[in-house]
Amino acid sequence: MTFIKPLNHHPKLEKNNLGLTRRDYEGAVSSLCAGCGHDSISASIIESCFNLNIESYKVAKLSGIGCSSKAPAYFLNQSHGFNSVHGRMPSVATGANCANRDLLYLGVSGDGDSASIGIGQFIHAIRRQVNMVYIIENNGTYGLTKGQFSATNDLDSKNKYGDDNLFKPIDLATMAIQLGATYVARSFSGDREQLIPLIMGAMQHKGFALLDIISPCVTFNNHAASTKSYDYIREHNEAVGKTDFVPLGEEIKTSYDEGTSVEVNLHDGSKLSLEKTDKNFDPCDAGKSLNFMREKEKEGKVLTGLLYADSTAKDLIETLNMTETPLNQLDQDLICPGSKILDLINKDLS
Amino acid sequence: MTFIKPLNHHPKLEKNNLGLTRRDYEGAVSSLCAGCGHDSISASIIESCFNLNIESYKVAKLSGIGCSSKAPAYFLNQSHGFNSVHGRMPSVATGANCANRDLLYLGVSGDGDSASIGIGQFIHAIRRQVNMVYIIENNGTYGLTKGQFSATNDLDSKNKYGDDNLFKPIDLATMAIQLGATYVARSFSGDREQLIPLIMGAMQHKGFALLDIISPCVTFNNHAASTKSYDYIREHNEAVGKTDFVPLGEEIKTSYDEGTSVEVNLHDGSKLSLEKTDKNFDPCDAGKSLNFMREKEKEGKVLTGLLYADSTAKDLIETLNMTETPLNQLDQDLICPGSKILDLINKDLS
Amino acid sequence: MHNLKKVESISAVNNFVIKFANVNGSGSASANQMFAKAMFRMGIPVSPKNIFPSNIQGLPTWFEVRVNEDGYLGSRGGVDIAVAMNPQSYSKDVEEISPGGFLLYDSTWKRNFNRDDITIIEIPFTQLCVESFKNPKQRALFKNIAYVGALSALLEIEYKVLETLISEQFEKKPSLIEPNLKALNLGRDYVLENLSFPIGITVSRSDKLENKILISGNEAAGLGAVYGGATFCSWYPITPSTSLAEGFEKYAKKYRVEKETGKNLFASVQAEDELAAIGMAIGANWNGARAFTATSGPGISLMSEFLGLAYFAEIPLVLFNVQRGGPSTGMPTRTQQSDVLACAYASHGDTKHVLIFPSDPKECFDFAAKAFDLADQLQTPVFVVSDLDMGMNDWVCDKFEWDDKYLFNKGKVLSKDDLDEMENYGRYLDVDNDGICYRTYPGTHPEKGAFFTRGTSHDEFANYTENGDINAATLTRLMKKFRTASELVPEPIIEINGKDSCGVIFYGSTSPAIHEAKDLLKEKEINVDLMQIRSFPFNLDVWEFIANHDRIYVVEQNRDSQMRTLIMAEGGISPEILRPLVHFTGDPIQASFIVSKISEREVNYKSHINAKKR
Amino acid sequence: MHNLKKVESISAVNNFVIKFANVNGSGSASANQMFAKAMFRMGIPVSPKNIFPSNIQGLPTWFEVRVNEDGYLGSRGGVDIAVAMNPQSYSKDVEEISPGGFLLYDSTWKRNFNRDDITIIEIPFTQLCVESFKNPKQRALFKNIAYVGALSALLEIEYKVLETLISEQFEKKPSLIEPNLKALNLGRDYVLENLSFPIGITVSRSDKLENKILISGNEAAGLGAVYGGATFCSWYPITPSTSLAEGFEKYAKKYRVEKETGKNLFASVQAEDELAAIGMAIGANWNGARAFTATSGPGISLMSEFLGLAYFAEIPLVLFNVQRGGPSTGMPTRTQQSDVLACAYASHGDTKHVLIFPSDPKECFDFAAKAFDLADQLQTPVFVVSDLDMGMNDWVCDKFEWDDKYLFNKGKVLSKDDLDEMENYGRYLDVDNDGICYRTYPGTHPEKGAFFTRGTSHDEFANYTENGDINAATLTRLMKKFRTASELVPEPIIEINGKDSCGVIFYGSTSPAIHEAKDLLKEKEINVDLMQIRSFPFNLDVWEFIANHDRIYVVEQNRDSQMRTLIMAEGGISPEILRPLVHFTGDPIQASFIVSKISEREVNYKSHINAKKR
Ligand SMILES: Cc1ncc(C[n+]2csc(CCOP(=O)(O)OP(=O)(O)O)c2C)c(N)n1
Ligand SMILES: Cc1ncc(C[n+]2csc(CCOP(=O)(O)OP(=O)(O)O)c2C)c(N)n1
Ligand code: SF4
Ligand code: SF4
Ligand SMILES: [Mg+2]
Ligand SMILES: [Mg+2]
Repeated sequence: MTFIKPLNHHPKLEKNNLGLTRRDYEGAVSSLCAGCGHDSISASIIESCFNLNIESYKVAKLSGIGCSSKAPAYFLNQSHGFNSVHGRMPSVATGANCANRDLLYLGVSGDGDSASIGIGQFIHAIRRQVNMVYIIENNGTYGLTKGQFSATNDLDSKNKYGDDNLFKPIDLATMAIQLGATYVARSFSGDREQLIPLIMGAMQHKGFALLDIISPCVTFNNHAASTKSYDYIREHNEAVGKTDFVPLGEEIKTSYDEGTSVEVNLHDGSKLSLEKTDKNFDPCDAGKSLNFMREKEKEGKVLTGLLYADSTAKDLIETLNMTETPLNQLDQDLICPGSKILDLINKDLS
Repeated sequence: MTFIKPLNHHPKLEKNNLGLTRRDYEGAVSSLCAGCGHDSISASIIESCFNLNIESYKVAKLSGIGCSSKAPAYFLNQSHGFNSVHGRMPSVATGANCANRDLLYLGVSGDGDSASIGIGQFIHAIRRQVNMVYIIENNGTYGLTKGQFSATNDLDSKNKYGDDNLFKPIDLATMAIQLGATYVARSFSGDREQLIPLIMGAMQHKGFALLDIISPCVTFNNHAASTKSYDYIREHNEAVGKTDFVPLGEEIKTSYDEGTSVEVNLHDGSKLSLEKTDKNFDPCDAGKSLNFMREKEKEGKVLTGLLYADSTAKDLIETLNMTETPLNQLDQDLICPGSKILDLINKDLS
Repeated sequence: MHNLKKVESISAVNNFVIKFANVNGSGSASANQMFAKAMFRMGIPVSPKNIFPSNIQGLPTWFEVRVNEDGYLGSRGGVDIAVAMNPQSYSKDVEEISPGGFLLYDSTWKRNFNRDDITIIEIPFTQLCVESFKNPKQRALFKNIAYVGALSALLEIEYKVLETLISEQFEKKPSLIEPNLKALNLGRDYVLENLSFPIGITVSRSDKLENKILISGNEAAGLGAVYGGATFCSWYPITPSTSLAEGFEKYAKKYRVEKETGKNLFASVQAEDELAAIGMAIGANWNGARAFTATSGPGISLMSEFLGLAYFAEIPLVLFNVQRGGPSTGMPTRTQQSDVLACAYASHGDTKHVLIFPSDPKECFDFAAKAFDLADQLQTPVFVVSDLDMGMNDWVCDKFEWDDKYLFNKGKVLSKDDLDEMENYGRYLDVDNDGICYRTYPGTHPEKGAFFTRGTSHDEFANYTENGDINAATLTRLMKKFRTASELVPEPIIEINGKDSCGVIFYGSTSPAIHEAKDLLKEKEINVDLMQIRSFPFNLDVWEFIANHDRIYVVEQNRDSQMRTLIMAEGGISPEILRPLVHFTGDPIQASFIVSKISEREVNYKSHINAKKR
Repeated sequence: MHNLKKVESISAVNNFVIKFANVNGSGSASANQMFAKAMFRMGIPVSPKNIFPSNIQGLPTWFEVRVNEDGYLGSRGGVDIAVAMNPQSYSKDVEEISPGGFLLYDSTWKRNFNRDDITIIEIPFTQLCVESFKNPKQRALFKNIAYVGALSALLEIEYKVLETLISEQFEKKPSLIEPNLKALNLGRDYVLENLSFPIGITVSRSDKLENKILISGNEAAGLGAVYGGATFCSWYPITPSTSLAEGFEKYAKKYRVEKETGKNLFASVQAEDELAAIGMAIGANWNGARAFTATSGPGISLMSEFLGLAYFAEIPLVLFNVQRGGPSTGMPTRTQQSDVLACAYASHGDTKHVLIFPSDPKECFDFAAKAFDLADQLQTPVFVVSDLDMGMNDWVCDKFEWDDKYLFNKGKVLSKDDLDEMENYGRYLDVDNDGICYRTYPGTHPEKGAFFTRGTSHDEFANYTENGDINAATLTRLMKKFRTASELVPEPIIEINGKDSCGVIFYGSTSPAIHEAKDLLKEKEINVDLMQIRSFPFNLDVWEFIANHDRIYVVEQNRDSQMRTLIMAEGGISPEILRPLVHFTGDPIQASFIVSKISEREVNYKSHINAKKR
């Protein structure tokens, strides 16, 4: 049973601009359950990095604790990884980001990791506009501890053992928009065509980019009464439209009907082009976007796609007015004021 | 310098239905700075309890750490109080609430306490719909640690020393509505006429009631470049309307123009009646309310008053299907299954 | 059974180790458990241990069962029979088998294992199941029952016992009984028809388990909490403590629901994290309910701040720490006793906490119930410290007992009437001179007894104070309370086995290995006196035992000899007397390890003494 | 000066304690500081201590200044001169004055103090200020400067010195110089015109402070972090550590901004809590920047989980713990040394951390800088453990020094070239057999050197493992690293003062009291040998000192003798040798306390020995 769609006929050993094949972006063999949504997301991350000609060693992979948080071991072998403690990846990512502004920070977390123990750090990483891609592999359950409800699980949805979930879900994408995240998308691990451009867009975005990806847990939350099962999502998924990633320099090929198409500029000059399915939706207007999400939620739909983007915001590094050189590369003579100045300070203190 | 408005000519020793005077609801002498907004809020709490004929000993006062969290010592001397640890009042209140469903739980917190270290607990207390009044004495600063910015401080507002705040604020009222809090109001410590009915309404509400009360810190955040100063709030305050608390049995006296008036039913049969200033606003529709708040925020206004209410929701006690008797009063023979059952269990295990 | 053997096959009755090697998530657990339970039902002491990865599906996982007529139930080491169902781990599994041992594997895919010193038993389980079952899920699942069937023939397990177990297990889904029996017979019949049986290792009905039960420590502790009157549980999932909270919920749902209304006489809340879990438990205890939380290592760290609050504000609290391999996330599915110091001194500032150490599920049950009394009596956090080995594995232990005349001791709590009679109530007045003061619950009295609980320094009336002398007096009283605690906590179990014996101190799940080691050492003419520590603070018996020995091995499953540190720090005991004997791989400690360490050192000691004498 | 005195007035030059009693938030701080600084400028050793409430405005607050020509600068006890400006605390303030002492108060409202054994000096400060200033704020504020002016006449403080201090203070707001001088003269002239002066206590220029500075430990540590190359600070406000992070920021803003661009060569982030603060610092260190966090007691508890991660994953980290009164929220504005155990063993599982203990602001500066080298060399958290007394009060100490030839030691970090030359890189390979392995920073090499950092058990190549032996080997290597650490950390400072002397072990801010006590004991013919412990793990010198003494007093400012526990646990030291001498009121320990405790016990000891001899 596999949910990974075959990639659009790419021959396995195709090379990208760096001369690398997809294999070069792989990681260790996954120890997740066969069919776990998280593995599909890993595959999409690999594909995105391949497409974007990313140098793995300039990526830092960070995570908390959980099945989802194990995932970074299963892609980008040449990247440093940091599997930190439960729910605290955002702070580690923030510090790492400040220490070296030149890497691409890829955070991977679970719904337990981010919506419960880690929600404070999640919120404050957004508030600070840490320049990172933050992926939530959202399965509505605590996979690694065997199937307890997570805080993103829907009210009255049931667990594997038939118990009702008694509490309303926290919608992390809504929360992120509300808090000023500058790139927010929701997607589904099983829909790689939608997911890959969204990941690519997030990687090229400057600032905090959230991807809330429904990622079914085949072992604990894929039954009939679950609202995070493959079947449920396939049925209730409603995309805001079709998203394409348009690399720097390339032109948008398809011309959409007037009013239905939006372009989102990304930091490096590349673009996301979105063919909207609904005129009322506008991913550049947070208020409208939130309303649209609320509406769709009422209709019982899971709205996916690029929900909000703002490519003009400052990231933390800018806000803190940091030097261009990564802090971890500053020479001693730049950062140690030396004895002469110490003499002056001594004088002031006497 | 005092910011406490004189109460509407109540003679000091007036008695309520319990035969108690306002003095009976007082606490220790405040050690907060003269003019601190928190003291005004304490006074409004006293007034509300007096008005509602509350028996102090059936109230539990809970708080975290901060100037605001000290406040519970300064009202309701006959109530048990619990000054817990920084940011963790919500969990203590949740446990206390489960142990004895019969008390009124009054949580008092600061913006540092709730929006930073405590935001996770804040969110999850809302999600669980803990039956409590949660007051945030919001001054945009860390009073007790001497004036650092808090996470509710507005972008580009300045601290006492002239430094810019670099980050966007977290709006706890918006967040609470988003998360499903069933009673959400914003008010201003200096506006007791608005504040008292809102507190009374919160006390009669069943479920999680949030009061986000702007409460200026005269010592560290009351300067010209602050957006949480008395002057700023007085200028930018825009009320959603006039709120009256209508006790059980009494009729609403004023008849408002059609479309401008809303009634909110409270758990015990009392009501809040709201004369709205704007027809577009509806405190019973979360979506509309959020939009209205967003709009006013854009206009640079601080929207105050009852922002959202839903008196139909289940609270945690109901959700957990708990017995009517407070758990702390259950007799041993009800909770200890005894030796006969243990024999059966032993049999099952052998 | 068609190999030529160079080594003689092991031959034993009711005394062997069998290890099942499976794939995680493949449904082997219930078959394996059935095997263990069958031993139990035949009256033979048995100790099954799950050796599982921190993973959900697809990785190797093992189930090791020691069967021992003499009742030695600690981990033994060595494998006499391997049931190898996972090609991923074949090489390791086969290597582990003792010379003369047996290998049973799924010969649907034949293999050559390069071991001519063991007996290889080939049964094509997959093939048999494919032939007998249509549903692919069942085909996979029933392989497991089939090997139990095969073993029943090979080892002479009473068929009736297995049959009963199956019908009990599927009491509520009777349609499953028949296919399970079919699978059982599939394996059994294959042996009966194709192989020579029994093998040299067999089982035979015994009578060693009268008044015994088979249960995990976590389930026992969860049940103990129900009996101890806990009405509120707040917890956050973490291996290996999750099943404790779940155990509480399971029994509470069964025995704690109001019949008339269907309403719960308890509440259990899955918190958003450990800080909230302990905060809720503190709030509930403050409010007079018996409340607890359960966690493991990382949770203890996260709960440190709140623990200091409960200590200093004197709020009862019961905390179960089911220890796992540390430090950090460490080895979540392995066992250790490495949180002793973290618990004893949890939180900044001068703090000391009461710990109790159960050593088997019976004590998990007893101590769980007792912990609530202790916490209420002492108005302080009480940690019940167990570990993964005892918490998650089924252990044979004595039946649970309950005295219906026993009344909960809720400690010093004033009622409305008490307050009415009092002149001058002070929350922190040491009226009885035992360091323990009188509480009131919120809502007790309209005018009297209210106070303000706080983690800041306070005087005897719970008022905030910055007076250093008053605060020092509070801290000193807390030390007095800790001395009072030493008289209330469970005393050690001491066993004196001769004159001039060396002492052995141990605690918790080390118990079975120690008792076996003691007998083995005796065979080597080394007598050891045992002291099983069951609590901190230590009571007088502990100091007396120590004073009566000139050398004591402190056996622990951690690197840093943490209990030894506690003993030295608290008792002013000379370090030369207390000799660390530590094991910290994360696997349960074995008697043989203890024997080798002690005998080596005792031999040295004796030759040293003799040299002196000469 | 119009009282009849029964007791003779105290008469002293450069040797007294003066205590200013003020109202919190009334602007007295800068006047009080000016007084202290004036002493310093006159070359007289001085130690000001702020005794403040955990409150912002309106409560009593005190500023106690000891002036001591001999350089004894620990808290002394007793008050020779009280400047009582707060009627709220009059009774306490007046009571404290030693017989023969002086009381200066604001006689705008006259009082009768019922003490005829002290000299009462009445100056109507409020009235004077009301008459001289129009602005109500200034009227209130300038009372403070006025009493400094009065003191300048009463004690003969050099006027010029005060004048200079004022003009320096308002260098950037010169318009304020004149009114301040006016206020100064208001008090001064009142004395000169109306009272007899000087009083019996006076000051006189001295030369004891050559090469000395006056600074708080927190500011010194913040500056030390700048010099040590810290580029990232993440912190959460908490008394008394806040001013350390602020100190770092202040100096970084001054000396760490790129001239050409105005951009910062550092970053400082106020985190949302302590868990985030340490997480950020760990993330930055992992990524190769020198990063730290600063906190106090409750923060240590909250950081426990992350500390275990940094220990086990071997990530450098510098953590400043400025200790305050515990447990729990405790006494946030009082001093203690009660987090020693919480730091040393922070986190669950087997963990041990490196601690260094500065004893004055000079060491705060030095150790702050050194901590970054140590953390990088050892790849582990390094705690700089100070306290409120030394952290928030200005102390006289040696001038700071910096050797421009000194190069940061970044420890074992592989460059791209290093990696190119390597065959087989393993993050946790103990290549040098010192327990310390080689790191790589992310982004170093396109193909080599990447690894996966984790808090779960791992092998030498940073791969996840559940193999118990491998994990035990890692834990054992970490012990080896800890031994290596003992060779790198600051050694103790030992002072031997005679044969057969008893030993005294102390650390941190206890230093001034100890040195005074030593001299006082000598006067009583009790010789003590001193050892100032400056680090954990302990190095050989520590053990040698202990071995050379048969009785050692371990002087600590906590209840539980925490350092003594550490010494016993780590060194296997006999407890009878180590005698606890503790003080834990939250006020700084005093020489007189130490003297009385030691002399009492030494007298007992000697009579005991003599009895034996006889
Ligand atoms: C402090 C702490 N508490 C609890 C745990 C146990 N734990 C491990 S993973 C996990 C939940 C993971 O859920 P989620 O983040 O949704 O990841 P998933 O496994 O579902 O992908 C928990 C509670 C832990 N490792 N650390
Ligand atoms: C764990 C912990 N961290 C830090 C502190 C220090 N602290 C005390 S009060 C406070 C902030 C209070 O701010 P806020 O909640 O806004 O209250 P306010 O004083 O402004 O009313 C902080 C950080 C603490 N007591 N505990
Ligand atoms: S348990 Fe669920 S989340 Fe974890 S690996 Fe398996 S399918 Fe994925
Ligand atoms: S510091 Fe600010 S918040 Fe605190 S008491 Fe004073 S005015 Fe109020
Ligand atoms: Mg999940
Ligand atoms: Mg505040």
